[in-house]
Amino acid sequence: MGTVNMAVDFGGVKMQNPINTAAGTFGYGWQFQNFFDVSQLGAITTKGCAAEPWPGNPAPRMAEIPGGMINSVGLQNPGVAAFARESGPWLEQLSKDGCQVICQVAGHSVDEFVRALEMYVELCPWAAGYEINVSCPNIAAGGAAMGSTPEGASSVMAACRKVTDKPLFVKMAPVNVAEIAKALEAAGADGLSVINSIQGMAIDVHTRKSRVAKPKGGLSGPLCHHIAVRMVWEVAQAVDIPINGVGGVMTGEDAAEFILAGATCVSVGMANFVDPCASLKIAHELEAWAESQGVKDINELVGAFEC
Amino acid sequence: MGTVNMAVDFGGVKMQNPINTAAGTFGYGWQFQNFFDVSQLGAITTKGCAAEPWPGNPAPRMAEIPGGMINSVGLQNPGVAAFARESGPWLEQLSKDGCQVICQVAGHSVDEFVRALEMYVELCPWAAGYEINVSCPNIAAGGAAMGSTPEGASSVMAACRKVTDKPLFVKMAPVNVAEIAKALEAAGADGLSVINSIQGMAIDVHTRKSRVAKPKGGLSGPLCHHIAVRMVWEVAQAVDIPINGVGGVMTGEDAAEFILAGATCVSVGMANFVDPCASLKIAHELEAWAESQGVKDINELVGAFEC
Amino acid sequence: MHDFEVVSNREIADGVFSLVISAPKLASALKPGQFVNIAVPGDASSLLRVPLSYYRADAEAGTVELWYAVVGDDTRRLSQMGPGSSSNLLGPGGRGWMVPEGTRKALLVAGGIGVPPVLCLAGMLAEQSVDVDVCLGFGTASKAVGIDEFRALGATVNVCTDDGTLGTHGFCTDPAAELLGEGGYDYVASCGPAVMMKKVAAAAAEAGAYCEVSLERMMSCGFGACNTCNVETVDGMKGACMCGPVFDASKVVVF
Amino acid sequence: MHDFEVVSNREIADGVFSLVISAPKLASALKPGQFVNIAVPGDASSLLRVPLSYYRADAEAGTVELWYAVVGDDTRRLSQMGPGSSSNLLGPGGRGWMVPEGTRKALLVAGGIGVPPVLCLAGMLAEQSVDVDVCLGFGTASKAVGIDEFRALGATVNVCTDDGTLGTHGFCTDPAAELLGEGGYDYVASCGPAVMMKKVAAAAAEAGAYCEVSLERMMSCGFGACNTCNVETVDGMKGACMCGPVFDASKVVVF
Ligand SMILES: Cc1cc2nc3c(=O)[nH]c(=O)nc-3n(C[C@H](O)[C@H](O)[C@H](O)COP(=O)(O)OP(=O)(O)OC[C@H]3O[C@@H](n4cnc5c(N)ncnc54)[C@H](O)[C@@H]3O)c2cc1C
Ligand SMILES: Cc1cc2nc3c(=O)[nH]c(=O)nc-3n(C[C@H](O)[C@H](O)[C@H](O)COP(=O)(O)OP(=O)(O)OC[C@H]3O[C@@H](n4cnc5c(N)ncnc54)[C@H](O)[C@@H]3O)c2cc1C
Ligand SMILES: Cc1cc2nc3c(=O)[nH]c(=O)nc-3n(C[C@H](O)[C@H](O)[C@H](O)COP(=O)(O)O)c2cc1C
Ligand SMILES: Cc1cc2nc3c(=O)[nH]c(=O)nc-3n(C[C@H](O)[C@H](O)[C@H](O)COP(=O)(O)O)c2cc1C
Ligand code: FES
Ligand code: FES
Repeated sequence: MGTVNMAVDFGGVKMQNPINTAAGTFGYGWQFQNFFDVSQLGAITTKGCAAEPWPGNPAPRMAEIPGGMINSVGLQNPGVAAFARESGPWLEQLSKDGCQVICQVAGHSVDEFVRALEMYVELCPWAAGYEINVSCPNIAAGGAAMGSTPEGASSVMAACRKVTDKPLFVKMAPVNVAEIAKALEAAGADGLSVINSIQGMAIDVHTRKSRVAKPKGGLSGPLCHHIAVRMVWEVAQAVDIPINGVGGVMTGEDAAEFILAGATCVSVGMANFVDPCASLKIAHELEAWAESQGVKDINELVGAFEC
Repeated sequence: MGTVNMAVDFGGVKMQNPINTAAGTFGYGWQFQNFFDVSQLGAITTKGCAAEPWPGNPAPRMAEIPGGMINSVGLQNPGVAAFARESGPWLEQLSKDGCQVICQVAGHSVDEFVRALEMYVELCPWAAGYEINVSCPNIAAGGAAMGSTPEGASSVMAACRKVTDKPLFVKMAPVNVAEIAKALEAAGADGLSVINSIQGMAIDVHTRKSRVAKPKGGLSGPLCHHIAVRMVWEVAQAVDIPINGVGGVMTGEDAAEFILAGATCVSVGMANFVDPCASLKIAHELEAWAESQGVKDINELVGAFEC
Repeated sequence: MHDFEVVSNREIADGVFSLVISAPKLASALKPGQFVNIAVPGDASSLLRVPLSYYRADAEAGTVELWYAVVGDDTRRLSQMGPGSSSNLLGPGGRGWMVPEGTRKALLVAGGIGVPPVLCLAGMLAEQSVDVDVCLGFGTASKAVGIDEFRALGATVNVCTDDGTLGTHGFCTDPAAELLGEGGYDYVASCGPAVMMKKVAAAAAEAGAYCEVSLERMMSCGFGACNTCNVETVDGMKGACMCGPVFDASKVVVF
Repeated sequence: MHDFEVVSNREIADGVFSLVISAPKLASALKPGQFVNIAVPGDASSLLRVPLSYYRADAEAGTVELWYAVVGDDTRRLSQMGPGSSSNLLGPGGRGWMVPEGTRKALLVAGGIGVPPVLCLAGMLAEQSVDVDVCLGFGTASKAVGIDEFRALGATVNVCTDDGTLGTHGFCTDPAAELLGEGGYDYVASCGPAVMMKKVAAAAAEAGAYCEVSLERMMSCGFGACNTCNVETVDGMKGACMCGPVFDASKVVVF
């Protein structure tokens, strides 16, 4: 262990290694404490919270599909205040133990995003940064629709930028990423998470109904991976701010693909459900890969894809 | 057999059943003649041909990935003239035997599309219709870039409309489909094929190079399916012309999902490689499903998704 | 997370298997009504675990017995795991049955593959000398499981089948409602199809008996991290994997 | 399409397996240098077939023997198919070796898992009483296959390993070039890594000997429908699955 420097700087968030977790797939972190020592991860991103609690969508919220899953959670969350109260102490300790905590911000409108971020800044000062989720496929307003245009996405980013100087990231919808990334960079984003789940539909052909609560849901898992790698590469060509690669990371090699395509850090999502220890395992596999590449520093491999 | 009417009218192409094949995955049809009686399919769509022969991309052109494949064929084709000469007689007989033949048109510019279509109209009068491919992810000009905006896609469609009154379809790129579909309908398309392969990237993390000839390639297979179903549904909400559902159809139930989402016919792609008899098998499975739904006519199930 | 080895895996009714696994720590930790979340290896296109209630655990032998129906890909692959093959599981998951202290007479209503957690509960109630009446419903005779096991515990068992091939022709919610109408039950528990549990809950409420139901939800994680297993209750959305799968039926809005 | 049943499947060198299948019609149809395209069931995330050359076919017994290296998921799953298990394959695929009439002396050069189609060819040449010299290259001794089989056919065999653990330390293209320099060969055939075949082709061209190579390409279909198996030749792009896998080396631009 330890011949390669694995520490990376993700837009001001100093991570001891490039492994992060994808919002909504890692709860508030403590759900994993009985499985492994979470403080060994580079960062975790907590499930998006809004200024007020959201009930989310009715059941069924999930269906398994080949190579992944479709979800329709609809950003159920207890609101920032309850989150800070219930999960804050554990997360604050986690960040002291070396794992950075990025808190995700949810909202239905620019104002709601700003309100939620203000509450985070006040109630969760231990957070290393905040990720603005303008790309949830499962909410009517403030989700993917808002994040799918340069104007919509950057209006949220610009308003949030006024709230804090702390690192601010945007979770991007998987559409038109290069152009939207440029707008987000211009609006002051410190980094970009690429990509959120892809809108999909799964129909039960016997009942003729959606297999989840709404017609559309968000697709996660390996099926997203090679789409996400392409989008990370497109964003890396378009902007200078760092990228968090998200989508279908199951192994260290999947993470390595993101790094080569230009990601500074990588988030593990659905894999956390398959194996609760996946993120740590992937961190180790990524380090082994970096060693096999004969580098001294993982940063040498960021964007090292040859074409 | 035969309690449900399976015949459909895809924009003027009268198909004996809704099963079609996806361009580029079924050669020119005769490659399958030793495996099964191709004339039992509703239609086949032949590999895209341009006015002049194209050499396509260098090797490697394909890599297998979980749940699918990535290809970088780059529309290698012998040109319409050689196609008509070499495959025409077999295809003409096929259409006499009851399976409609849709010929795909390739080009790098509006002019090239028009030239190729003119040649088809002259040399392949037996074709039931033509599919304009404005969405190949693997060519520099005239591919996905052109098909990814309403203006680009509809400019090709409008120019081709002037060439012939025969059924003209457009193979759509998997981006912004509702808006582009409306533009294509306005430009005179008789139907839409939704979707072409999704742009993706697969990196060999040991060599740091793309696993196919170019950085990006086109993703096919089950991994596309639930994205494609969603896009078919979006297009069905947006336009009145019929839809050909394409993407990850491996079973009759996958085809049924497209039908419920609003597709009039369904194309089998990568499945043809896995099992050369897949398309016929899927046609039978689709019929069995239609029977299980207690309808007299498969057309009752088109768009019968309940939400 | 527990590694386990398959001790036996055999079909006990049409499409229903009994799986006995060796997992010593788990065997002594499980409580009736809890579940495990099993990784079924072999197909990288089907990744999520399979949540299964357990029927009985033998702390001394270090074994756990589960009954499952083959309904899809994962359970089909599970049914192919022979003795000696191994995998891992997460558990114990969730909260089990919370039988009120002082319970004297219980009515248990189970349908189909809802039997195992209810049979497990019956075992516990028998140890506590609670009087147990049972109503069981199955689609058809060939799919019936657990009848002998309930009887062996001393329970009075009413069997119904949808097609009349075994016991009474009809739904088991009818005899259950009748029994509840007769009164005397201080505890009712049910697991089976949603519509069945809803009817049982209504009948229990009418009879004034405390009723618990074990709800099924699509679970992505099984340990509180994903919010996909939501149950709408009068107290808001609750996760079935942590706050359930057993719920106080009177609090459940959507079964 | 042929259904087949596994007769045996055993490791004959480190990571290299010999698979014998029963497929009577196929066994009498195959010609040296052709291939089959095998469906390896079990994992719905890995769908495409595995193209494999064959080593020998026994028309009477109705069996075909293939040698394959375990390099990834599909070949790993293939190695787990025990006797009696079954699947299907497409074949015979492609065009085999086209040994010119009147060939008297041949040089065969094979590297690693390129051995089977070359060994198959050697068998045919032996029947035709062609003099055969063979140069074989392997990464290391534990991965060597076919040496005894070539010798049993009466061939003179030169073995090289990259690490010197068997035969000459170095690449087998060196003795091959030497032999070609000595002259007398009217036919050269090669299968192995691209760089090896390229060198052999160059040496053969210099010596004025007709040379064929069996090229490997990623194949999606194996029967001419997909255009993914392209080989750049002086006559344009050719599909390896129909116009190959064996090509006249002098026409190949990219090996
Ligand atoms: C807490 C809990 C305990 C359970 N206990 C048992 C048990 O003891 N024995 C048993 O046989 N089954 C039990 N189940 C159900 C079991 O988990 C599913 O049958 C199994 O996951 C199906 O997997 P599959 O891949 O074979 O089927 P799939 O192909 O995934 O599904 C087949 C059908 O079952 C439905 N389904 C699948 N999983 C679930 C689920 N979790 N909830 C509701 N519907 C589902 C699907 O929608 C589909 O209609 C339990 C489920 C939960 C949540
Ligand atoms: C005509 C032909 C004949 C062949 N004959 C034999 C044979 O007799 N014995 C044998 O062991 N192998 C043979 N091969 C190669 C064999 O098909 C591959 O090793 C196998 O498909 C790998 O499958 P996998 O899923 O295990 O590996 P994957 O995980 O798919 O791949 C592992 C590695 O092998 C590479 N690879 C996989 N398939 C191919 C291919 N078709 N061409 C080039 N590289 C590939 C991948 O890029 C990767 O680097 C032949 C290939 C062809 C085209
Ligand atoms: C159950 C579930 C809940 C999710 N919730 C959120 C969320 O709250 N915010 C968000 O930005 N993304 C959310 N996502 C998307 C993931 O963060 C991630 O972008 C996506 O799943 C792709 O990564 P994966 O393939 O590794 O899972 C959720 C995904 C799942 C499966
Ligand atoms: C090898 C290969 C070649 C293809 N060539 C074409 C083509 O020439 N024209 C086209 O419109 N689509 C082409 N496609 C895309 C398919 O027609 C289809 O849209 C896509 O593969 C999704 O369907 P599937 O998942 O069923 O394969 C090609 C796909 C593959 C795999
Ligand atoms: S299954 Fe994930 S929270 Fe309950
Ligand atoms: S492998 Fe499909 S054309 Fe050769």
